[in-house]
Amino acid sequence: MMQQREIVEKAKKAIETLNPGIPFNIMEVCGSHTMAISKFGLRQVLPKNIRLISGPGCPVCVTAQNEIDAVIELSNKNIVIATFGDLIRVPGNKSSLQKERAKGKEVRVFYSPLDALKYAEENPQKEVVFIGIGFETTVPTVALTIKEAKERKIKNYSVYSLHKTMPEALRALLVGGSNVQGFLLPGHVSAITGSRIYEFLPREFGVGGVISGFEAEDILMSIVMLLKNYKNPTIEIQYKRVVKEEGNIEAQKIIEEVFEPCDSTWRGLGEIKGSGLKIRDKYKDFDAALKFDIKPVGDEIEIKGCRCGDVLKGRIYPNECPLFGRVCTPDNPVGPCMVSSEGSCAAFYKYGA
Amino acid sequence: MMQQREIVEKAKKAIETLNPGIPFNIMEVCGSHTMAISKFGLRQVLPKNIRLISGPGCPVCVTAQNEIDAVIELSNKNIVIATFGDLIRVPGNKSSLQKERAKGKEVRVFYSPLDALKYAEENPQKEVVFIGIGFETTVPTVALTIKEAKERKIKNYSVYSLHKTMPEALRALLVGGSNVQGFLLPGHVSAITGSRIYEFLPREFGVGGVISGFEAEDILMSIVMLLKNYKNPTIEIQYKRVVKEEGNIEAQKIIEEVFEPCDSTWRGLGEIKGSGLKIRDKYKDFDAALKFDIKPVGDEIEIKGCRCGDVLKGRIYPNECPLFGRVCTPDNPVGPCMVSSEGSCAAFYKYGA
Amino acid sequence: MHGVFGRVLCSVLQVWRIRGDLMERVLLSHGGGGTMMEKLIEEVFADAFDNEYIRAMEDAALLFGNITLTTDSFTVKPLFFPGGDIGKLAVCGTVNDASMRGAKPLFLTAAFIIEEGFPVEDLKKIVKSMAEAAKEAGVKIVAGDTKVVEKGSVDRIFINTSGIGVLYEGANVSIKNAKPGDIVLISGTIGDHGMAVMSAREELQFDTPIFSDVAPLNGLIEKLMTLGEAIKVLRDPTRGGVAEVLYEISKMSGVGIKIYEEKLPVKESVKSACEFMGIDFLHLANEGKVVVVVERDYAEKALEIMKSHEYGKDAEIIGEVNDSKLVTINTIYGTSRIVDRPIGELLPRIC
Amino acid sequence: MHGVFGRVLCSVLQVWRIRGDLMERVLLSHGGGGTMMEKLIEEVFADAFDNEYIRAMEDAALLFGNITLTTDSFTVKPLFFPGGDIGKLAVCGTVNDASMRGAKPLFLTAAFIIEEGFPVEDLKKIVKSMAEAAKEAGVKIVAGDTKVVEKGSVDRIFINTSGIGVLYEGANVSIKNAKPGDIVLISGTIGDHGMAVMSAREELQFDTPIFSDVAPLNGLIEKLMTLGEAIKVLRDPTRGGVAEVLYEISKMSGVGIKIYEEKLPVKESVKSACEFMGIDFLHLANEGKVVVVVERDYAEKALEIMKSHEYGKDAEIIGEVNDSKLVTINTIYGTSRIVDRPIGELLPRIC
Amino acid sequence: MCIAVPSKVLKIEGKIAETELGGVIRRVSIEMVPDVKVGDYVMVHAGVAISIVDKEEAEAQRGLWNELMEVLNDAAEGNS
Amino acid sequence: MCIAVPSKVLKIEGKIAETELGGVIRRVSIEMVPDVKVGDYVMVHAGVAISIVDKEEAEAQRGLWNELMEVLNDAAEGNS
Ligand code: SF4
Ligand code: SF4
Ligand SMILES: [Mg+2]
Ligand SMILES: [Mg+2]
Ligand SMILES: [Mg+2]
Ligand SMILES: [Mg+2]
Ligand SMILES: [Mg+2]
Ligand SMILES: [Mg+2]
Ligand SMILES: [Mg+2]
Ligand SMILES: [Mg+2]
Ligand SMILES: [Mg+2]
Ligand SMILES: [Mg+2]
Repeated sequence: MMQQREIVEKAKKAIETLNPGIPFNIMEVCGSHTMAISKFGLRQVLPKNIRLISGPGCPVCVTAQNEIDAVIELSNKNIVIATFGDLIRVPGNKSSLQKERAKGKEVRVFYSPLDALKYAEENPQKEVVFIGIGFETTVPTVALTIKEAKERKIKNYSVYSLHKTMPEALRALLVGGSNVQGFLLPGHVSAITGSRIYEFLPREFGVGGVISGFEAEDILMSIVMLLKNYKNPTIEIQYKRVVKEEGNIEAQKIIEEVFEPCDSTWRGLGEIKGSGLKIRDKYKDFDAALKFDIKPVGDEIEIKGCRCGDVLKGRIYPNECPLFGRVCTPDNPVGPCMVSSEGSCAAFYKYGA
Repeated sequence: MMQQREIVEKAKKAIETLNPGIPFNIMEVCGSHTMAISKFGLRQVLPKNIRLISGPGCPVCVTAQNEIDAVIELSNKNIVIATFGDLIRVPGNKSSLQKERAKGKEVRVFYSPLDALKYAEENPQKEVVFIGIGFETTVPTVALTIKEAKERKIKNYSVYSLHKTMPEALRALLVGGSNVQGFLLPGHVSAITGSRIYEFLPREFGVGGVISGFEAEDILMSIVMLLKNYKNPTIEIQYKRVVKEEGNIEAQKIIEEVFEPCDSTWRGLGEIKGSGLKIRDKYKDFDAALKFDIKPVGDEIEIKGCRCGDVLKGRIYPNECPLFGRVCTPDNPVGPCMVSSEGSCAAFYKYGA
Repeated sequence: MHGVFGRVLCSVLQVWRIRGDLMERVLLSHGGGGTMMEKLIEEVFADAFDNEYIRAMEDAALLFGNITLTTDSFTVKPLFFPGGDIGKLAVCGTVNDASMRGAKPLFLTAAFIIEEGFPVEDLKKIVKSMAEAAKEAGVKIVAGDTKVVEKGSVDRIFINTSGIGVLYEGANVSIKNAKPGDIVLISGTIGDHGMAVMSAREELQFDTPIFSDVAPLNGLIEKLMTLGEAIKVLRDPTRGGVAEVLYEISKMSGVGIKIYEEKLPVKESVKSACEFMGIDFLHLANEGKVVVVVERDYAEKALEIMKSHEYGKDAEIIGEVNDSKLVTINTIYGTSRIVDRPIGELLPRIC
Repeated sequence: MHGVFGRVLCSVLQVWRIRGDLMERVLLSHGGGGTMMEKLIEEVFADAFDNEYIRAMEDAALLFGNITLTTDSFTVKPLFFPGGDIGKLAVCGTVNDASMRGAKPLFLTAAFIIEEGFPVEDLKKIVKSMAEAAKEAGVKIVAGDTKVVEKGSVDRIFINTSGIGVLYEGANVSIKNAKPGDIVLISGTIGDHGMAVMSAREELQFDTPIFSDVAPLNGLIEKLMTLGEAIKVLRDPTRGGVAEVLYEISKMSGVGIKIYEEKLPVKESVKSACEFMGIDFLHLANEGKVVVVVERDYAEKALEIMKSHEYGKDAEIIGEVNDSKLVTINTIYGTSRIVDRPIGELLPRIC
Repeated sequence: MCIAVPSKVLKIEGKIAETELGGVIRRVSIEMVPDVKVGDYVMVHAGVAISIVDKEEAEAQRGLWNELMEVLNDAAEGNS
Repeated sequence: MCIAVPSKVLKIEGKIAETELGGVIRRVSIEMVPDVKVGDYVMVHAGVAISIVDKEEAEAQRGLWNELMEVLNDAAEGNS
């Protein structure tokens, strides 16, 4: 503990020294960072002008409502919905997987998609669809199950891909102007992708970023690094023990083999070109969207009144959203900022400012 | 009540008057008669030399063990076993439907086979097999479901026919000599068949019979009638309000349409030629035996040590069977006389002599 | 639905044994109670939990000299049946079990196991019905528990109630108290609950005008207990029916019981439904009736008290205790026979 | 697993509401407790059963001045887990709930709902384990009930236990007693039961050396109660975990609680498994632990007493009561944050 | 075997009749008793009417015991 | 998002490794880290090892704060 306090003291001193004095917003775009910041109480370490704001960092929370509706549609077809635990509370337009399970649909939670594949193999009489949710960290893991299913001829397994990728979403946040002075970039996404995908940030928008680990000292160090470089924005790696500049080449190959980019709709943000992944033609037998002819339900997914986009971009506080606390609460979330238990709106609801 | 006691008094007097003095064994061959006799305490009304003995009167109890095994075999095939409540406790060689249900097989009890047919119609994704158990009373009812299934093209319904018929079994009991001086003949079987099927009894074996109703006064009257005619054995109908000499022609037609005679094995009695019914070729799509290629399991069904045959023929008392009370008990019955709660062995076990 | 393990006579546990096999699996028995496997239950529960309270084999355990404790779990299909629902059943069942020991029920606990997806509206109806029954019985529900389990892990909802009561002054009620010469009464018509539930089952396709008798009997019992020690045995003939209760009294008191067929109060509709399905009404469950054994001299007084109460208006003297050790019935034909105990599930029969 | 409906904070009931819809169906929540729908539960149970006992919101109701009554139903998957089984759980859970009111548990009831086909061998194992736990706790199982239901109507076996205890002399333990300045202790390592059960689930495919802590705490509490009124609050952090218990104390006593991260006793293996699955160990259930609030001057003495007992050897002073009305944690980084309440099921997460 | 119960026909709809006994209603098939009329009693076995109860015979039976006793008395007198 | 946990490789069998953290064992796919050896630490996400933890970098990081402070102190001194 002495050690931890010492580091915090050092960090405080460093941040003080490097404090540019101007309002300095650092956006984290990884839910694990959001959680770590909250868990370690790191906001208390920072001077008032240095704010940590939460971006669209939870791949589950940004899943569009009509995509949830599509999954529910799937569950009506006597299909086992295999999913990560995170997804089952996320509401669609009228229901959630949790609610559908209560009505008798078969919804199974797995720790690993490989376990879902195994389940399909051991239950050949059942049709198992894994709901592919997650950013680049998770994509190769899901891709692996598709490759294996093909190799091992497991015909009752397929994936409904709702995967999203980071770079184009960051671009969408910045286009049209933002309040963000620096990014805390996701450590595990970057372990797969490497750091080069972020180079457009300083180049095109003049905003720097640091790929950070998840310990308190990692995050503090990353903040220090952002402050140090704020006049010469650049992309740096703090989390070097895990992230290489080139990323994980094997994992990238597996993604490339199975998936190709597509447009994707983000809850609260709308459609973002090239920000999704779909299963390549070669693996079309394992694409639940084709196999069961499933599409997002309804044309538009705009949530009336939801100001998530503005919250995510740091333009308004959650309580400035007309739905906040009235229609939209943690038990009954509307937008992604409330769906995620660490989202800006959820945090604001639970703890006040 | 006064009325009932009066009738009993009259019956007592009549029986006394007519008592031939010699040992006079009256066999009832209908479980409902057995039950009624016990329920009304009618044995107490009779003089010592007039004994009521129970024949193979329960169509469920005489179902062979390897037929039960065959039904269990069926239940392994993801098939819904539809059955009368009576059958589920009856043991096969290693199990019973009750035990199989406990293991997760789908065994459903119906009051009417028509309800089972309806169930099949309402659950087209399930394969429903009705276990056809029963004597002539029940046969047309089951035949009706087969006709209807064909007419209404209900393809997921079929019947496994274990039906048995009365006349040949009576013959088998008498062949080789018996202790029976008269038969209390089944009222409801006869409502279907009429009385002529029994005419071989006096003709070939010199034993008379009365088709009896099920009230105490019916049975007492029938006994009186048997005593009256014992020197000129004949077949008479006491239960005229329900039974006609010609029986129920409509019902006979339905039986004839759907079923044809076959040999059949009776628990405790062995094979009796022409004592069973199988589904005619015309309705073969509704014959579960053909549809699922089901046969009685194992060649022989002899129960080692079981003396049911002798008990049924009135040759020994139940406690003279080596299995009685030791291997064979009501909770764990071996032979039909113990399987039936009103069987001779069960009664002997529960009440002593 | 009884209080003590030893007395599983009326429980629904039965175990199948095939020729010489050891018992392997617990088997279902809807209509419960009866002959099968007292021995086995003893093997599983009685030995393990053995103590003076368990051995007493009463509907309720007697603690601290005058406090009774009892528990029952309730599962019923359908949940809502003519005359009641699982909630009313759960409150009355435990109110009655305390009463059967000669105690005034005061406090209940209520524990719910609910299937994921169960309609909240139905839950509210059940809870309301429990509250009403508790109010009628004058008991308070003082502690509870709620568990929700995965779809398919429970058939909609199960409720457990446990109850505490305090003995009435001068009460000396026990299943072991019956003596030859005592008189047996029943508080009303037999088999209403069992047949109401059975004929409400969709798959049987019967329509009957039969309503469950489910009711709290503590008011009736309180009046009866003014007769003090003259009240020897109280027992509610729930699962296993009147037949099983008579058998239990006979066994535990070491006596015989003779009942008169002509005196048994049964509704015409219940009798008819029994005939359709081949079931003995003495095996049907009752949820608002009590079998009373009373000293002979107090029998008429007891009958009068019962008849003066709403839930005892059809009460009858139905028999007497003797030393035969058998439970017998005098038929309307002037004959006599042994009363059958139920075995296994009550199922409609054709034979 | 708590005593009173109002306190469903730690129950597993939660109800889903979609935008403006009324609550329609009861939803599952494995890891239970937490934020969702206290309001709704009140709507269903609290109003209907309202009385002074329910309103007290304690683990056990207090009757006749010194007798406690409590009930809990137990469902656990798997039935047999490292360190225990459903039988041990059922006895300890109710023994502990009586203890948490400052009472000596004396008598239990046990009601079983068993699925047709359940292996008798397993039933015997469970019953044996109950008997052993009862023996260790010095309680008697005095009444019981057994129901067998159709295959598919229950997931193997559920057990309800209700329990009666008698207050220790001088006991004045209540969830409402915490005052600023009081000290908070825990009797040992956190989260062992919840994680043992979770990692025993086949579908998660984790192998851990974690054993459930399930144990009867009455021995420990009896010693602690020698401190008399200095013992202010006792609460077993079962479903909902330590976080939920702290929240309940805070709410019901109208105080704040500050705990120290560095002082929280947690096994390395539990912490690691939590990291794998993205779960907060403060949300994990414990079945042999107690959170104690004690007068500041008696804190060291209480710690000493706990440490001298087998089930308290890892006890720690983990925090103190203040007037902030919030439950906060001082992190090892010298910062402070609010302790999250669990919401819904505890499920492994990837995000 | 073969439990059958006399039940009164209340209503007929095609091949199905609504029957009643002691207030208990059951819809049964009347395919085997095509001549049945409302008001008749039928014997119901496993959901099917297997025969119409012959009212005249039912009446006749009631007197049978008396007839029998007379016959027997006569016989006894004749014998003694 | 993306919870990943450093876990020690105990055993390798083809494409699967047995990994351990604080006594917790989980079998994970090592398809994406083909160079992994027993004794290495891997980051495990959703049952798959997504990278090998670089021991040297991990060591190096420990000294970083001191380096940083020196640089900052120097800078401060240089500034003042
Ligand atoms: S309060 Fe709800 S609707 Fe409004 S911005 Fe936040 S998440 Fe979106
Ligand atoms: S005792 Fe059992 S085996 Fe022997 S004759 Fe009777 S039924 Fe058959
Ligand atoms: Mg009861
Ligand atoms: Mg009970
Ligand atoms: Mg009782
Ligand atoms: Mg009870
Ligand atoms: Mg009905
Ligand atoms: Mg508890
Ligand atoms: Mg509880
Ligand atoms: Mg508790
Ligand atoms: Mg409790
Ligand atoms: Mg494991």
